[in-house]
Amino acid sequence: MVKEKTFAFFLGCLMPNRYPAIEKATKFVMKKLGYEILDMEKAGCCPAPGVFRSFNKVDWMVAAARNLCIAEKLDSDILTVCNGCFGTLQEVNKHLKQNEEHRIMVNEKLQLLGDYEFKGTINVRHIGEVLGYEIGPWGIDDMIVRKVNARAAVHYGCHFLKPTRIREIESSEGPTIIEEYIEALGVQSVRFKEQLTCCGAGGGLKAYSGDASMTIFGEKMRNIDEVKPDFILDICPFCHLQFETGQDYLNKNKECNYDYPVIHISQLTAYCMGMDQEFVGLQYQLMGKNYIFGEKEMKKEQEVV
Amino acid sequence: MSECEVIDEEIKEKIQNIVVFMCNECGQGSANTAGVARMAYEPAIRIVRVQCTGQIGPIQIMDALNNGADAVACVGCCIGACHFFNGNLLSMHRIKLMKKLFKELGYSDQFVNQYTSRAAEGETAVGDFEDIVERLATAIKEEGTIKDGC
Amino acid sequence: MSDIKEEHKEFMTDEDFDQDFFKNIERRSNIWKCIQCGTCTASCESGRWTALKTRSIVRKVVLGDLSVLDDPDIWLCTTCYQCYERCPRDVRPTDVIMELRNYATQRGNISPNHRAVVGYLKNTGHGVPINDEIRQRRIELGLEELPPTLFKFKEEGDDEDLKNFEKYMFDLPPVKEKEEETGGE
Amino acid sequence: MTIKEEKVEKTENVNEISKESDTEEPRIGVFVCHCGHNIASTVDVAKVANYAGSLPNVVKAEHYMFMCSKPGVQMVKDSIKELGVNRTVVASCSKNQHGKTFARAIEEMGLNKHRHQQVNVREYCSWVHQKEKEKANQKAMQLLEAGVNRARKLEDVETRKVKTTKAALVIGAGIAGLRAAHDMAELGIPVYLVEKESTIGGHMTRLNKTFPTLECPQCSISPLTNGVANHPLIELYTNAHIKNIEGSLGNFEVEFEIKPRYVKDNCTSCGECAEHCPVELPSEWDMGMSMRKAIYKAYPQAIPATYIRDKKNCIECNTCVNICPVQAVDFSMESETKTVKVGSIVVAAGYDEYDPSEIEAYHYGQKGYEDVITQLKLERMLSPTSLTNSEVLRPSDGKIPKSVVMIQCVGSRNDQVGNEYCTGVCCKFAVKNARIIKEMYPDTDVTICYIDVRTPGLNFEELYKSAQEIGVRFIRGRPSEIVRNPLTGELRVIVEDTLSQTPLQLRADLVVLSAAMVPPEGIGPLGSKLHVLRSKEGFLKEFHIKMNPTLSSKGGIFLAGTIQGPKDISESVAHAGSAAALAAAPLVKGYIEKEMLIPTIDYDLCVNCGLCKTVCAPAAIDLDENGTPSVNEVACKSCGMCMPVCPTKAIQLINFSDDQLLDEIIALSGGGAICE
Ligand SMILES: Cc1cc2nc3c(=O)[nH]c(=O)nc-3n(C[C@H](O)[C@H](O)[C@H](O)COP(=O)(O)OP(=O)(O)OC[C@H]3O[C@@H](n4cnc5c(N)ncnc54)[C@H](O)[C@@H]3O)c2cc1C
Ligand SMILES: Cc1cc2nc3c(=O)[nH]c(=O)nc-3n(C[C@H](O)[C@H](O)[C@H](O)COP(=O)(O)OP(=O)(O)OC[C@H]3O[C@@H](n4cnc5c(N)ncnc54)[C@H](O)[C@@H]3O)c2cc1C
Ligand code: SF4
Ligand code: SF4
Ligand code: SF4
Ligand code: SF4
Ligand code: SF4
Ligand code: SF4
Ligand code: SF4
Ligand code: SF4
Repeated sequence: MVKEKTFAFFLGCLMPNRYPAIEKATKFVMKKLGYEILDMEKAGCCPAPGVFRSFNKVDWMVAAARNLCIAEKLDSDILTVCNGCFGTLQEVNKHLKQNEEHRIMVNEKLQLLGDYEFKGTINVRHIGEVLGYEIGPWGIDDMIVRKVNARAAVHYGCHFLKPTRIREIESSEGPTIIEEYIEALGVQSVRFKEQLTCCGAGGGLKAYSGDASMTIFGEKMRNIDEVKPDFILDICPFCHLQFETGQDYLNKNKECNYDYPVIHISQLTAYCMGMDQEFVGLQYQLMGKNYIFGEKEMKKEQEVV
Repeated sequence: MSECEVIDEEIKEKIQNIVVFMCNECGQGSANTAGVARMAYEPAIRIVRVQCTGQIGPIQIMDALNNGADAVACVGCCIGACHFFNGNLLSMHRIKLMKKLFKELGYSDQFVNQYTSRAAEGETAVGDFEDIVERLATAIKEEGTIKDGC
Repeated sequence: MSDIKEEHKEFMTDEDFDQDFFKNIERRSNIWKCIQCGTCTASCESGRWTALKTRSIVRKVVLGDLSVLDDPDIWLCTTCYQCYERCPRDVRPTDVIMELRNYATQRGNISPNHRAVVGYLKNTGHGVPINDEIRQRRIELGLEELPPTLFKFKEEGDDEDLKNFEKYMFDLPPVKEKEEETGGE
Repeated sequence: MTIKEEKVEKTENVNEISKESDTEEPRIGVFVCHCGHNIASTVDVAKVANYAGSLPNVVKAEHYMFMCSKPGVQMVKDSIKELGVNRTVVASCSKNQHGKTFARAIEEMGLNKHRHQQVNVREYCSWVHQKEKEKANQKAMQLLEAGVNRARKLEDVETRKVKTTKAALVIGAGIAGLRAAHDMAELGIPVYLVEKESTIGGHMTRLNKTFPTLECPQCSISPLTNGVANHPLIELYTNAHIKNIEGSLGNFEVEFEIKPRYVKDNCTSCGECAEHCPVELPSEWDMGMSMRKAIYKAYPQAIPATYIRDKKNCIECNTCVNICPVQAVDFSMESETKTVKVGSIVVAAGYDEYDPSEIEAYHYGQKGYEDVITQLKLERMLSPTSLTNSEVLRPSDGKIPKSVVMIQCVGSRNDQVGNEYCTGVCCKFAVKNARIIKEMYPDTDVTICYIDVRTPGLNFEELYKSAQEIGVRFIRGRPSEIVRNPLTGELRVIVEDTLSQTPLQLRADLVVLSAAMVPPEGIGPLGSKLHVLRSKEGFLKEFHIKMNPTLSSKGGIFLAGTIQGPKDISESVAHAGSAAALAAAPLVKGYIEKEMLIPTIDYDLCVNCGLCKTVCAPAAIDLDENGTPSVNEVACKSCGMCMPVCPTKAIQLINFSDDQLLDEIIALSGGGAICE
């Protein structure tokens, strides 16, 4: 049995190496929620499902299994904050638990990398699902100290829900888990056209063809711009990167003038739980540097009473 | 087919009696059609007429093997076309289990097989027979006859 | 890859296809069952803007048309899984494309940018490695300067895991003579 | 009118069975046929006959040029007369070819025909081993020995006549059920017709016009509905449900419950009550396209015309009770249970339209997607009695759509929702409705997005072509999703035109989903009451898809119309006609004749495990309250499937018992006399 109320915190690449503020916020949130967060020493890239799986599926599984083994040694489920990490680790974890042939194959190769053996004792979780279902909009209310009065364009990203038969979280055609959750934080989700489409970053496309990636992203931004949200809310540092650098790119190359702050669910939650705006880290980001949550702060009902 | 020819005579000599349970409908029909068309096949094939392959169980199969048969097969109607509703599926399932059992006991799982055929097409029956012989020959080559295993 | 066919060739013939090549592809029987309904292409957010036509890619696999492995379009999929979710024959085109990329990689069809990413992984354990600016930022935020990942251990001299990683994982075939430049950041 | 229930008498024997067959010493006559050169040129018939002569119990072994000729048959007969042969074996052609000839011969001599054993040395031996004479000879001897072994233990099988009850039950009063009921009644068979709804006619009455001729379905069906309602031999029960079914072919006992209408039969259908009833709700029959009251008639032409009170929604204001000029409204009515005896049952429970909300990308039934409807709803909209006055109006704003997009194969041909089959009807009705809309509104764009257009048969391709001619647009591609612009509410259908490889966004004021036909609600419980098996799709399964598509897995229970699988009206009617004829045959004849080639159960061995029952597809094994099995001799199909599952060999099919087969197997496995 894995330890309760404990997570092995899988960092991945983008969060610690590009958006450390999300790391900070996540640790803050999980601690407030009463979870113990364990470091996964010597973890590496998940590795990214689009890129590395494209080159060699077996190695992709082996590298993922290595990360899973680190968490198995800690007797804890893995917490990820990234759709890509979740995609890789959850899928490989489930697959190797079921497929004995591949498990044997992967374990053989794992020995080359060190003292690792995949046993299949843990599960992989995503922050969106932990906040959205485990804590839930009903539970978060007691934990927050302030609400944010804002309209957000919610972006689920692809690998959080899909493939639905592997993720088993919610339907991918009309999900509401994140919307319902942020509503409890005071944030209203504004629906926009083709809300559930891809941001265009995944599958190695951002690296392979920036142009193509930006074309897909451009459409996404046009649809978001139509509803003029206060900020874009995501649950994945890779989407985060796309929204950040993408707006910048469109501004520079396509005569656009976007400046929507991009906020990860951990950042928003941390702020509502009382973390200072300074640590939310918007000042480090490319877009919406000057956005201040507090300007539109809402009092929690109890406090009003 | 061509592989059939390369089965060496020595092994072929070892194959004397293959008991084939054929159902009263498509099984018998196809074997009769093959006969009418004079389609030659291995003389070791010994056909038993039964109502339905679903009637055949481990008792009959083991009876045959215990009494010297080199292999046993059931031939029924095509899937979905069983004249007794689903006897062929039942038999198929049963034979799958028997194959598993054979394997676990250390015998080749090719000593018992299940086939389907079509009454109007003698080729289907002959194809089944050829396949039985071929599989049996390969099994014998690799693991010896069932009698050797006894 | 060029679209121009040899001039004297008017028809494709059986020799142009390798029926056996994809025989080991996963879930092959499902791929063979594709009814070319186009749900995948219609679902495809990449294909709306790019040359990627998911249905055609599946078709080429069914035909055994190996040119699909040299087709840059297979690298345009964003793995959004939209086609995977909706295909009525459960072909799972996303998985098909991922597998085709594996074959393409073996043929050396890897973009320079992708090569670079593999390089980062082997060197640092991360597809996106850290830089000085972020190190500084981490300190400002009150985090450790380096996260406790492979790279930190390498910096501290414990680089055995990473070495093994470099040695055994993600071996790519050498760069082809005339590798096309593809865009990207 | 009540149907006279004929008294069912006990079954009677047709042939005399000599009980001595168990004790008497077998005396076997063996005859080997040359078949001209057909057998003799490959097999040494003399040697084979000679060998047969050496086997135990064989009292005569001969060979002859043509056994099927008159002198050949006479030889067989003589052996019985002269040598007291009591079992015969002829080694010649197949059982199908001349087995019957010899069986008939011995029957003429007073032996039970099942005492003849046919050995096939032609098709199974001489013809297929012409080049290997040596082996063929050996094989022929083995085959013959096996035949003799088998003959030794052959038992007599009796043939019995079973009286049948001259009455039939039809479940479901859609077009198929009506047709079957009427056909049987016309053959003089009293019919109980049980329908769960308050009216008869099923789906057909809800359609606007029927393809391929675009006829009015009400007009085509009303002679039949009236014919059924007024037929002296048909008893119609609406609002009724099957509770229990016992028995087998020829003699079933059926119990059904008739729910109260709360309106007595003297209702004149004047409509006063409904007019004053304060409760108004959307009509289910009209798929919400019109309103009805708590006391209502589903639609004007409904049969029976008697009104019905919907107890669930009624607020018991008593207005109707007081206003009815003939005091027909009676809240004290109670449900009634009826038990009837019938000889055959025809199941015509029809189909349901697939609920497309499962395919989430189409957002059917979700808020904001009111303009995504199904074809059945469109039929209701178009129909002459609709709320919209036969206009096609968008549910969201009541406007005539400028563009209509139809999506095919919704819920059909889709592994992900588990329906692999093609409904086979939706292409036809989509083409029909597209053409009708285009004719009504030439300025409206009508598009059909399809994977394949499946309109086979006379008149259907013509219908397809006529739709093309008047400008219905066909796009080959299955839409991936219907997207709604949250700002404008506008719908777009995303589809690839696969033929030109172009992804398209089609503006759609109205989207019509051609939803599949699926098994009707409640078919599971009904199927188990009937003890019939279902196909993997959930429809009731026919006995043999080609040779008997109307018989179910159980004798005496027949399938009519879409309950067996999707069909259009013509096919349903033809299917129902076949079911009616087959169901009526034994009833008209008055009895069924059956060879008792059935299993016997040795109750000393039986451990009451019930396994035999689980595999018996025709449900011919009944278990009593102690779990003791008994074989229903009428229902049994002689398959022998019950044998191998029995853990104690208690259940044994006569003449195919383990013991009897063993003797044959021994000879054929090489364990017989020759090998020693
Ligand atoms: C949109 C649409 C358009 C169509 N257009 C055409 C057309 O133009 N031309 C054409 O030929 N075909 C058309 N069809 C097909 C046609 O509707 C069917 O072929 C036909 O109605 C089938 O008749 P049925 O009697 O088998 O089933 P149903 O009409 O479904 O009748 C079954 C009856 O059984 C009753 N029942 C169900 N379960 C029970 C139970 N447990 N106990 C008692 N009673 C029960 C039901 O209430 C119903 O009355 C169309 C179908 C659809 C969906
Ligand atoms: C290539 C092909 C493949 C097929 N495969 C299948 C299949 O796999 N499954 C399937 O279900 N269906 C199949 N069919 C269809 C199938 O053949 C028919 O549905 C079926 O045979 C029709 O039977 P029938 O009795 O109506 O007509 P027929 O079989 O044509 O019988 C009509 C009989 O009437 C006789 N006759 C004609 N005129 C006269 C006259 N004036 N006087 C006296 N006798 C006359 C003819 O000699 C004939 O014996 C196939 C058809 C084709 C062409
Ligand atoms: S959606 Fe599936 S069946 Fe349709 S074309 Fe694509 S892969 Fe083929
Ligand atoms: S997974 Fe790839 S191919 Fe499929 S829809 Fe998304 S981008 Fe297109
Ligand atoms: S119940 Fe009475 S009032 Fe109502 S329709 Fe019948 S006769 Fe008329
Ligand atoms: S008693 Fe019921 S059915 Fe009658 S009028 Fe009142 S609400 Fe209508
Ligand atoms: S009839 Fe046409 S629409 Fe219906 S399932 Fe078949 S192909 Fe699809
Ligand atoms: S004519 Fe025959 S082959 Fe052609 S579409 Fe119709 S059914 Fe298919
Ligand atoms: S032989 Fe046995 S299984 Fe077959 S129908 Fe008769 S009782 Fe049922
Ligand atoms: S399977 Fe055999 S033992 Fe079991 S109930 Fe049937 S007859 Fe009796």
